[in-house]
Amino acid sequence: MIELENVSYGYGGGELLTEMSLKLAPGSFHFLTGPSGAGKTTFLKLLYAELLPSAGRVTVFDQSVRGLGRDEIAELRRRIGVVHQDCQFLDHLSVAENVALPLLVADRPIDTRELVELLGWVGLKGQMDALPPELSGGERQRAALARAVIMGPDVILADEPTGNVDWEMSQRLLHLLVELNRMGKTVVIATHDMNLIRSAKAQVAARVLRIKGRRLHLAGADL
Amino acid sequence: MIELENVSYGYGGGELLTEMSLKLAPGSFHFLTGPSGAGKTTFLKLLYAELLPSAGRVTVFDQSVRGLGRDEIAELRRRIGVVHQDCQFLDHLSVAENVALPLLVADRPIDTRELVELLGWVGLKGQMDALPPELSGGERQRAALARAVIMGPDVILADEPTGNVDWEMSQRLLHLLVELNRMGKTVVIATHDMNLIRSAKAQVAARVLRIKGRRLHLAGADL
Amino acid sequence: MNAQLARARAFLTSDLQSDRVVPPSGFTARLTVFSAAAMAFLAVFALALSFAAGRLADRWSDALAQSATIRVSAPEDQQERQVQAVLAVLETTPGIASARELPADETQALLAPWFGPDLPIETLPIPALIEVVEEGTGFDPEGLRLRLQAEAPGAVLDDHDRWRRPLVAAAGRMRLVAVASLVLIGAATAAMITLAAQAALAANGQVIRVLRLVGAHDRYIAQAFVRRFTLRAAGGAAAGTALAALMLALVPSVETGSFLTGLGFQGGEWLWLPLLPVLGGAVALAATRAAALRALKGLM
Amino acid sequence: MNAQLARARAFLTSDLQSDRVVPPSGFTARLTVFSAAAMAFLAVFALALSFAAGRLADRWSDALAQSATIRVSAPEDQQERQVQAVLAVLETTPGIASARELPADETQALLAPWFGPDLPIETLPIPALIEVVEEGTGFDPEGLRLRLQAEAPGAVLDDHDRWRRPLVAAAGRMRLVAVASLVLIGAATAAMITLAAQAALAANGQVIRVLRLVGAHDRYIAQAFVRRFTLRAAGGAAAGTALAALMLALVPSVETGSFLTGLGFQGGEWLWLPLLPVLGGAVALAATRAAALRALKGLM
Ligand SMILES: Nc1ncnc2c1ncn2[C@@H]1O[C@H](COP(=O)(O)OP(=O)(O)OP(=O)(O)O)[C@@H](O)[C@H]1O
Ligand SMILES: Nc1ncnc2c1ncn2[C@@H]1O[C@H](COP(=O)(O)OP(=O)(O)OP(=O)(O)O)[C@@H](O)[C@H]1O
Ligand SMILES: [Mg+2]
Ligand SMILES: [Mg+2]
Repeated sequence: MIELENVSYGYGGGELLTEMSLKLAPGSFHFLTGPSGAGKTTFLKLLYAELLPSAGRVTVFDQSVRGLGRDEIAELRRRIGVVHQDCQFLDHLSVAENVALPLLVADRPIDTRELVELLGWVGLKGQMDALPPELSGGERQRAALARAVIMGPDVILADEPTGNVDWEMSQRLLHLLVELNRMGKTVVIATHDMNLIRSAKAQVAARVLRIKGRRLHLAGADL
Repeated sequence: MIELENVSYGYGGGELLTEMSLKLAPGSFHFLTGPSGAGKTTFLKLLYAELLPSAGRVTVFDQSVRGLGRDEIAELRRRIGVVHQDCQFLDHLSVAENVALPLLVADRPIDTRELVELLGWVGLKGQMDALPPELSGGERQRAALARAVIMGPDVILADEPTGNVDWEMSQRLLHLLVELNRMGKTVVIATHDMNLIRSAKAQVAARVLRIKGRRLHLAGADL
Repeated sequence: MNAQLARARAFLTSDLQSDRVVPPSGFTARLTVFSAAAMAFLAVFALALSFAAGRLADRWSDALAQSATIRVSAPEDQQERQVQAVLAVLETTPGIASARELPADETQALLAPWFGPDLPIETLPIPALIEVVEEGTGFDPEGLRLRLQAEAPGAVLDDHDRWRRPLVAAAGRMRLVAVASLVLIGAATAAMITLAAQAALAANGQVIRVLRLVGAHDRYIAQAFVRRFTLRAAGGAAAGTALAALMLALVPSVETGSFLTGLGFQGGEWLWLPLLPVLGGAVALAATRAAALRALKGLM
Repeated sequence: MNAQLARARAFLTSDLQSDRVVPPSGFTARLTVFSAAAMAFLAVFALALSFAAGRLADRWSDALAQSATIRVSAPEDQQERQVQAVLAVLETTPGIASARELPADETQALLAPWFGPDLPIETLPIPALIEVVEEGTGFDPEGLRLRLQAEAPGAVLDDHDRWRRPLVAAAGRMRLVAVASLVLIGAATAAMITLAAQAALAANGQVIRVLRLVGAHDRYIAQAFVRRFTLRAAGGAAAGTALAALMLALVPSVETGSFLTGLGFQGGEWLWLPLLPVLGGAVALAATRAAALRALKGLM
């Protein structure tokens, strides 16, 4: 699905990520942890080609991202659902429209019933017609997650999707992601929340990646 | 310090918070919890007068906020340090300048040594000259916390200040807040992180407030 | 051709869906519309001024140029012969439509301002006056003078050049000023629309980022902005043009006789007006497209 | 007085610290500067045109109005008496600077275009011509005509009104157009600066919010924006004005004789120019202040 070979990246002042190699198999479930500022968000950005590696090779759906044109990258993003850490929306459109935005820009039909069901899953049925600036922090994260999965993407990358929601809601969101994973989607979640990782491990064969000292490690069974 | 008497608030579509009464004594330490969307952020906004109650009375530093002029509200905010959930900065100024911003607008001298020490405490010494958009999610939260405490405020209100940082860092930030509390500052932290609350209770006489069903409850010793 | 037409129609009507992704309004939008309108308004007046100046220059040179006078004063016995000689010369001079000797009563009328109406013209040794009507192209006064000197030494040509030259120069300068301000207004408008488009795109950085991240093609994003801005600029310019045209059409044109001309458009000149919104829209299209693509290039 | 001066100085130099809280640049900034410059540039030309038109109107009416002619044609024995009567009347007519009977040679020069230089003027029964020089205020031609009729029935006043009127009207209209475009340009500039200020403030919503939340006074926030924008608008207008003035000063003014006038400023007219940046700055100050306070009112 997604493959990294000796990938390095730096924003300019020295390398941040060094010689990372990884193969995300279809249907796998990964967590990504590491201290704040370690490069988790940066790592995810490499996976959906918002950043290009300074060295090494990132292959997504069997294509090297370096060789892709801008339109091909856009197409690629329709197959990867991303929950960004700073959930940004179009502030002039309603929550429902924002969640349906990937369908709109891809010119696909919007199934209203499905949209409402999804909004119900993330607990935003009541906020459907609200504007994004009227949402609470956790509601924004949930809307972002809904937007990430509405296209039925092959890969879901979620950056700290439960940082602002309570425990019950985070379990609910995790359950949604686990369900999608069971349907064959590849899932990567960057998080600090060890409890979330533990409770996921009870439901699915999740592996934990850790960024430490600029390198990617596979965390042991101690988690 | 801050007192609420029968305070209610609603954004328009019905009441969100109903008849809340509370007295925050000087030097007290409170946590505020509740499900996502319960109104924690709204509650904090009432405390620093970003919102005025639809009913009831909020008294800050012995003054009813309803009677305050705009300049008096500005003065009041210099005595209350706030970490907003959506940490916003002036994107064209460096992190150090952003952290020192409250001093700048209050026309107070900036003690560079102290500023650097504070940035060291929140682990941002290396990012001093970076611009806010170059920070990671957790780094933003830490910068926001540093900005909230630089004026030496009497009250510190922190909205989910550790949602994006790892466990070690959250302990470090908690320690900073506990230290300030020991110096006599009043602290209120809105958070979902039960572990954080537990570890705080080991260090300080913290009380836990919970918003549930539009009302404010004092959580028992079960936490 | 058909494909182009279809594209143009899609551009205008389009899936209004895709337009919604751009925030509907805001101050930069109003700024664009207003700038386009105000500048179109000014441009209409500059255009009118330049047309009027052109007409004025034509009239002034016409009114004065097309009549020259030749005065023949010779000893009485040679007078008639010299008049005939002059008329003969004039007949073979290119650029002269007709020439005739003024009869006594017309000479009298001409002289009335100086001598009063009762001048006994027959008894005076006054010269004969020959009125020359030029063709549109005019004639060569120096050449004519030389020929007259040879054929009729008593003949003096007065082509009113003295009067004509400064007036024509004045009208020409007025027209120059009008055209220069037209160019200035055009350049300023183009720059303003460009800057307004860039300002709007800069203000909509988040919109562009979000759209790009959810998988929108560059084309789709640029198009949404381009359509908005083109329609705004063209609409604003159309409104400004219409308002100015209305004002010009309604303001009662002071009746000016043949010597002056009204400020306004005549006949085919009106056809220039629809050009203004088209130009405004074209500038907006190019500027927004460039700005959008530049903004997108910064994002992967 | 002293306090105001101190405030003004603080406004200009100020703690540059506080200015830094507003983002330094961006497209709306450039837009403001450019609009101010372009509109000032246009305004300078409109101003120049209006002054030139004014001068033209003055000259044309001067050139023709300040000399009127009175023709006295009476039976030979009464001629001299009537001339004296006319001169006497003129002496007591308000608005007339001087009057004199033209001597024979001057009359001859006047008539030369019609009769050639050899006219034996003494032998002709031509009328006496009296040249009248008006004072600046002019005289009342109808009143004079009536008085002349009574005192010297052979006297006819020709005040060249026929020639003067359309030319003066033309110059007047030109001036009207210039003044109207000046007003239009001023209004458009004010609206553009206002919209640009509002656009910039809308784009800086986050800056205002952050400043307000860290305890900045409204005054402090508004001031930072106001100073920025005022200096930008004034600076832009100054640049545009300077450029236009330079162009007007450098473009070689075609020598035009007494009948026409160059496009440009003369003497005290230059003093109008510094007004443009001041006005631009003032508009920006008022607009930014209003927009900033409005934006702040939405925030607690
Ligand atoms: N655009 C940028 N320019 C320069 N440096 C950047 C930029 N974005 C991130 N960084 C730096 O790179 C480092 C890693 O950032 P990243 O966002 O990947 O961290 P993270 O692991 O996601 O942290 P967090 O858990 O706090 O979100 C940080 O130190 C950050 O300051
Ligand atoms: N400006 C607003 N206009 C309308 N509704 C709003 C506005 N701000 C918040 N709300 C609504 O009020 C409710 C409470 O919001 P608030 O931000 O206080 O929740 P919260 O407890 O902080 O949640 P979270 O833990 O997710 O941050 C939410 O349902 C939200 O949608
Ligand atoms: Mg991150
Ligand atoms: Mg909240």
